[in-house]
Amino acid sequence: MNRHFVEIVERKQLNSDIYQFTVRAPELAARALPGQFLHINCSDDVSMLRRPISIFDIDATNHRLSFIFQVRGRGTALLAQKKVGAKLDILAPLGTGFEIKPDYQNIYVVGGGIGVFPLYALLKQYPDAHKTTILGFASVGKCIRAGTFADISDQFICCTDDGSSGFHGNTAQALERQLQSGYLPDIIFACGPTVMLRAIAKLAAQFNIPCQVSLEERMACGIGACLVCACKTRTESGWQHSHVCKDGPVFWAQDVIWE
Amino acid sequence: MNRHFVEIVERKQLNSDIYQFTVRAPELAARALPGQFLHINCSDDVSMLRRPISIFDIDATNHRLSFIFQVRGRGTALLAQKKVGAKLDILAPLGTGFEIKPDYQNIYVVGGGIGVFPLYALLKQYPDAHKTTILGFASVGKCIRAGTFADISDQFICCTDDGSSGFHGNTAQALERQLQSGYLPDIIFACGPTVMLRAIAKLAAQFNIPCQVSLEERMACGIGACLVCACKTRTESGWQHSHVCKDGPVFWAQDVIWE
Amino acid sequence: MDLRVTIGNLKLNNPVIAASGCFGFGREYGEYVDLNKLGGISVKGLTIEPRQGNAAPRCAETPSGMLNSVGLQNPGVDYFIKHEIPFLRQYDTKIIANIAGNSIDDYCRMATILNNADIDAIELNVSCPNVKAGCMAFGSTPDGISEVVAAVRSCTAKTLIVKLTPNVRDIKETALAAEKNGADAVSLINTLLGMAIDIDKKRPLLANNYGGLSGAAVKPVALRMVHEVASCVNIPVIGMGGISCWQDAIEFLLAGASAVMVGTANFTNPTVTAEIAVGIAAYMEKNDFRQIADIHKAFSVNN
Amino acid sequence: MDLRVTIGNLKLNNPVIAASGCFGFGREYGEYVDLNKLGGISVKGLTIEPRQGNAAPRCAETPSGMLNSVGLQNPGVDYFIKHEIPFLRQYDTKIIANIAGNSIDDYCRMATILNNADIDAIELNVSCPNVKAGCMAFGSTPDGISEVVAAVRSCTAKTLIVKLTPNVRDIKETALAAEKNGADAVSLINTLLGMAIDIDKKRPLLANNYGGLSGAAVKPVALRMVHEVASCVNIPVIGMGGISCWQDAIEFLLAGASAVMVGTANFTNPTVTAEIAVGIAAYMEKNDFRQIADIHKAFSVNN
Ligand SMILES: Cc1cc2nc3c(=O)[nH]c(=O)nc-3n(C[C@H](O)[C@H](O)[C@H](O)COP(=O)(O)OP(=O)(O)OC[C@H]3O[C@@H](n4cnc5c(N)ncnc54)[C@H](O)[C@@H]3O)c2cc1C
Ligand SMILES: Cc1cc2nc3c(=O)[nH]c(=O)nc-3n(C[C@H](O)[C@H](O)[C@H](O)COP(=O)(O)OP(=O)(O)OC[C@H]3O[C@@H](n4cnc5c(N)ncnc54)[C@H](O)[C@@H]3O)c2cc1C
Ligand SMILES: Cc1cc2nc3c(=O)[nH]c(=O)nc-3n(C[C@H](O)[C@H](O)[C@H](O)COP(=O)(O)O)c2cc1C
Ligand SMILES: Cc1cc2nc3c(=O)[nH]c(=O)nc-3n(C[C@H](O)[C@H](O)[C@H](O)COP(=O)(O)O)c2cc1C
Ligand code: FES
Ligand code: FES
Repeated sequence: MNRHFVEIVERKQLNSDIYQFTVRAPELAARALPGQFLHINCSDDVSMLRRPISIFDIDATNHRLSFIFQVRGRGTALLAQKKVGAKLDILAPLGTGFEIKPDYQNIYVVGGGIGVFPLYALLKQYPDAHKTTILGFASVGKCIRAGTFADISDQFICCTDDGSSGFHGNTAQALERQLQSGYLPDIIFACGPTVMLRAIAKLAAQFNIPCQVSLEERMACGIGACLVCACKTRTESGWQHSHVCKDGPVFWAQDVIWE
Repeated sequence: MNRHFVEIVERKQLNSDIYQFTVRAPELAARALPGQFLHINCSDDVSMLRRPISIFDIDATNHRLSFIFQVRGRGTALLAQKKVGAKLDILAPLGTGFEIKPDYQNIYVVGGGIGVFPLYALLKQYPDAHKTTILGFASVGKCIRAGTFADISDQFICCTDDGSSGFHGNTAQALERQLQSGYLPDIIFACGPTVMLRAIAKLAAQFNIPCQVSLEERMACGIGACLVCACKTRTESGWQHSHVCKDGPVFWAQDVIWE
Repeated sequence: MDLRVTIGNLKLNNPVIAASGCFGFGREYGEYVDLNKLGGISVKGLTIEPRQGNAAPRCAETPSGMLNSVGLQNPGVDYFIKHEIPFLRQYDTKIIANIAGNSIDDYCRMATILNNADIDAIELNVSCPNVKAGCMAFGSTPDGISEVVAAVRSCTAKTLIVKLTPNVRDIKETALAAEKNGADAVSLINTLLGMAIDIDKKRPLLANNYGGLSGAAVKPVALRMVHEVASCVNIPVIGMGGISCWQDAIEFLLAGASAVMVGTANFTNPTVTAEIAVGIAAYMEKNDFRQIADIHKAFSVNN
Repeated sequence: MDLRVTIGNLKLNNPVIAASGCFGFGREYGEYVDLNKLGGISVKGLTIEPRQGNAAPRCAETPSGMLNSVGLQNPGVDYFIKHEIPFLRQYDTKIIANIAGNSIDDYCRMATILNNADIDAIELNVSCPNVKAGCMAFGSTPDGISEVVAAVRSCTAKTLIVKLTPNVRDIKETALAAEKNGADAVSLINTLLGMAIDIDKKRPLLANNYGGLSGAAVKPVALRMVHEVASCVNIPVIGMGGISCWQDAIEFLLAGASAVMVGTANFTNPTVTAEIAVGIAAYMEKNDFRQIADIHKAFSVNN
């Protein structure tokens, strides 16, 4: 059963509009995988659709799971108002997360904006690998949880579009510079805006590095029933519409047809 | 200007589903009249209509105004969740309240269910008159603020449909018995369900006593613009649709055409 | 930046108009919002004789919307001319007389009377779903529209706006019929016919059984219809249906409306019309648009 | 108390059916709700060949509703028969095959194929607004309906349910056309054609520009149409459109529906179908109704 009524045990405001919630969910914490998401009912009103939010951290020992979200519209605004002790109605863990192969020794994770969050749980899966994290934000003020990522990474590059901190430029530029240095990773994991993902996928192809990307699409059911969350992917004979909520959100970059 | 953003300064739960809210509203408290109502925005969502709620008490000295409401549906449920300190967006004071003539010496007020609330502010207008209050509830458990009404009345009759307290029967029966005793009041003020009002109006006509009734109708604008809150009233030449929100909620009983 | 819009001979200071039936005769909202801030006011639907409308209940709340079955209660066109126009004329806003009838003759008589009255435009309501005879019956077919519009056109030189019903298969047809027969503009949408039932009483909630659905719930349908109509007629389109904030209004202006009307949203937010006008100006500023028409010019459909 | 309902040869354990396109092929919801608790499942709209549907975005949230423009993505009728029917047959619920086509021939070929398949009924989708050719074009006029229904009727002995579009002037006409040409039942409403615009991008939110509106927002329109149709046809009516709780379902049953379908509400509440069945039983208990049909018998309109 993937429907859970979980209690909010911690609520932190990280920024003017970004929140981290931690919920108690023993069964979920035991089996959720990095890259999967929660489909959250933000309102008492059944006419509001659920909102998909990635898993940020999985703490199986303490039966906890946390997620970080930005207030964008009505649903996330309602979510942000929830208090510790409140119960959240979620469907989880949903979707196909990152494919985690033990033989990756040198991994790169690249995240942009609110797309950085699912990458943390992923990094935790590789205690022994050499991990390079490249995160991109609009400006230093928008950097979220940079310290948390830096701590868990062997190499950490923070990019800002306006150069207010770290690398002045976007994550693709930073990644390109890294790759040009000659040391190529076994895998690139990326999550962020489509334009960024497309650029990362292109670099991965160019340098011949396997790459997984986590896509976003508007969702209704979240479980593969309504078919609204289509994305174009390659098949042997041509292309098909896969579904981000079920076949994804994580896809192999070479399978995605960017439009 | 009849739109106010007023602060909730007190919030009491009177019963499993009945709440009394007090708001700070100096200007309103100075000019609101008994029988007028507040049109309350219960939700952040503009697509929810306002809810009309009568004024229970007016405290001009302390700049306060209070109202009592029962949770029925979605709007009142949201209202009940508001906390002390929150701001309420209200249109008030709306409508035509009770016509208060100083020469009424012997007054009867008759209220049923949630219709009792507007009668309290009214009774306070008659410190010197002889006041008989007849309130009707389904059972003793539903009696709300009976003590408050008893204290301010010279004679207080509480009726319960099931006889669990006071007079066993409805307010019209209690009123009839009172009137039959021979001492007739100068005026009857009544508020409650339509069937009750109709019965009271009939008795008032029979005993030839002036009578004012406060009606309820579903509302949208609350200010006479949309014309949805129609009630049939007598005119010289026949009848017309008056509007509860503006011409009422209080009407002279003999003007109302009960259907 | 210029918020002005011209529709026929109707020159609006801004494209925000209060929708008929939702704003009384203006005076009811006068103490809540500065009427000078509105482009125009379409008054409550007028008939040749005073009407009492339908029995109560006339209103039911529905998810993000409401049903009404007022049924054109109004004091009649003569009363309007004598008692309401002088009040409205105190303000720097335009007066649109919304008229409804049971017969072509009714419409023509009113148009003739109003032709000499101090109003700025006539909005032909051939789309009220709440009256038994006439009205929506005319508006539901291109033939019905053609007949009534042609007849009214010959009775008045005032700017003639034809208000369309959404309860049709293809609203482009009725819009084109209005245009062809002399309408200066079309306004849309009127309400969608709907129903609500009281499951305890086991009867329809409205005394009239059916009523007209309005409010945010209908916005997607209204916007689609405005886009369809604006894409096929050459006269201005006034868009409405569920507009509750400036963002909603912008959607309609992008889709091709020259102006918007705001109805149901006034009930919850009595200053919504003025707020929308301010929001439109801010959006234009941000996007460097100089005219209202620039908004639609920046719009393109996906292919 | 008996919750069973018979529609043609379709015998439902209770009147709650999952609506087409909102419940996949049942298996997607199987872990959230006990499929044995559902009267039936109308599967995702099938076409003769597999289809990929429209480009994304295909979904936009609207006030109390949503727009979709999936455009009938499905694996084709053969795949359905081979891979989905066996799964569904494990459950004590009825299988309704929802079919859509570009041409009369498409519909007939599918009906012929399905006639020999292990399904309980065919739902003829002549009301999908999201495909360019066919489908809603057939369903929008009585003539179109007559032609396709008559043709399909001659290809299958299965219970034939015709799904009607609300995007018409008078849904009674299309319902009567379906009845006259051999439909065993009608189901309504499919989605209302709508639109949403991204005011930053200045383009329609859906890649397909228009989409179908569903969810609570449309309930008043759906209920009115179900009442109109139930009042004029003699075949069973399956009501849907915005049903989100048992109270909504009761409104449709009071208005004359013999069963209900539930679509969009599943997305937020995946157990809503089973909850509705329980709620209907409790309402019947409270009102001393013994059959589903008693609900409508207790209904009367205001006069
Ligand atoms: C698989 C997945 C994982 C995500 N993980 C995170 C995360 O960890 N943290 C985070 O802050 N955000 C995340 N998002 C984005 C998040 O879902 C949207 O920001 C959110 O749905 C917006 O809802 P709203 O109520 O704020 O906005 P509204 O504008 O009210 O939303 C309206 C509708 O559009 C949908 N929508 C709007 N923006 C997006 C978007 N970018 N992606 C998908 N649907 C959208 C909403 O779900 C809703 O149905 C994720 C999205 C997906 C698909
Ligand atoms: C002039 C006036 C004074 C009132 N004073 C009080 C009061 O002091 N205390 C109190 O508890 N109640 C009072 N009511 C009744 C109160 O307005 C309704 O109980 C309330 O609107 C129900 O809203 P809801 O969200 O709970 O119900 P919902 O069922 O969600 O309401 C749906 C719609 O129906 C309307 N509605 C439902 N019931 C009524 C009703 N009885 N009268 C008018 N509209 C209704 C709502 O306003 C809303 O538009 C008064 C009503 C009127 C007209
Ligand atoms: C209570 C009410 C009364 C209405 N009366 C009229 C009317 O008299 N004439 C008319 O053309 N439209 C009338 N309408 C329709 C509105 O003008 C408008 O077309 C419709 O409500 C959609 O816009 P909205 O969603 O902004 O309200 C009325 C609507 C409501 C809600
Ligand atoms: C995402 C989605 C896909 C749909 N696909 C189909 C379909 O394939 N065939 C069909 O007949 N109806 C389809 N519908 C329409 C629904 O079956 C139903 O008629 C409509 O959504 C109204 O009901 P609701 O408000 O309960 O969702 C679809 C609806 C949605 C929301
Ligand atoms: S959201 Fe329904 S299939 Fe993906
Ligand atoms: S509620 Fe609008 S006129 Fe009374």
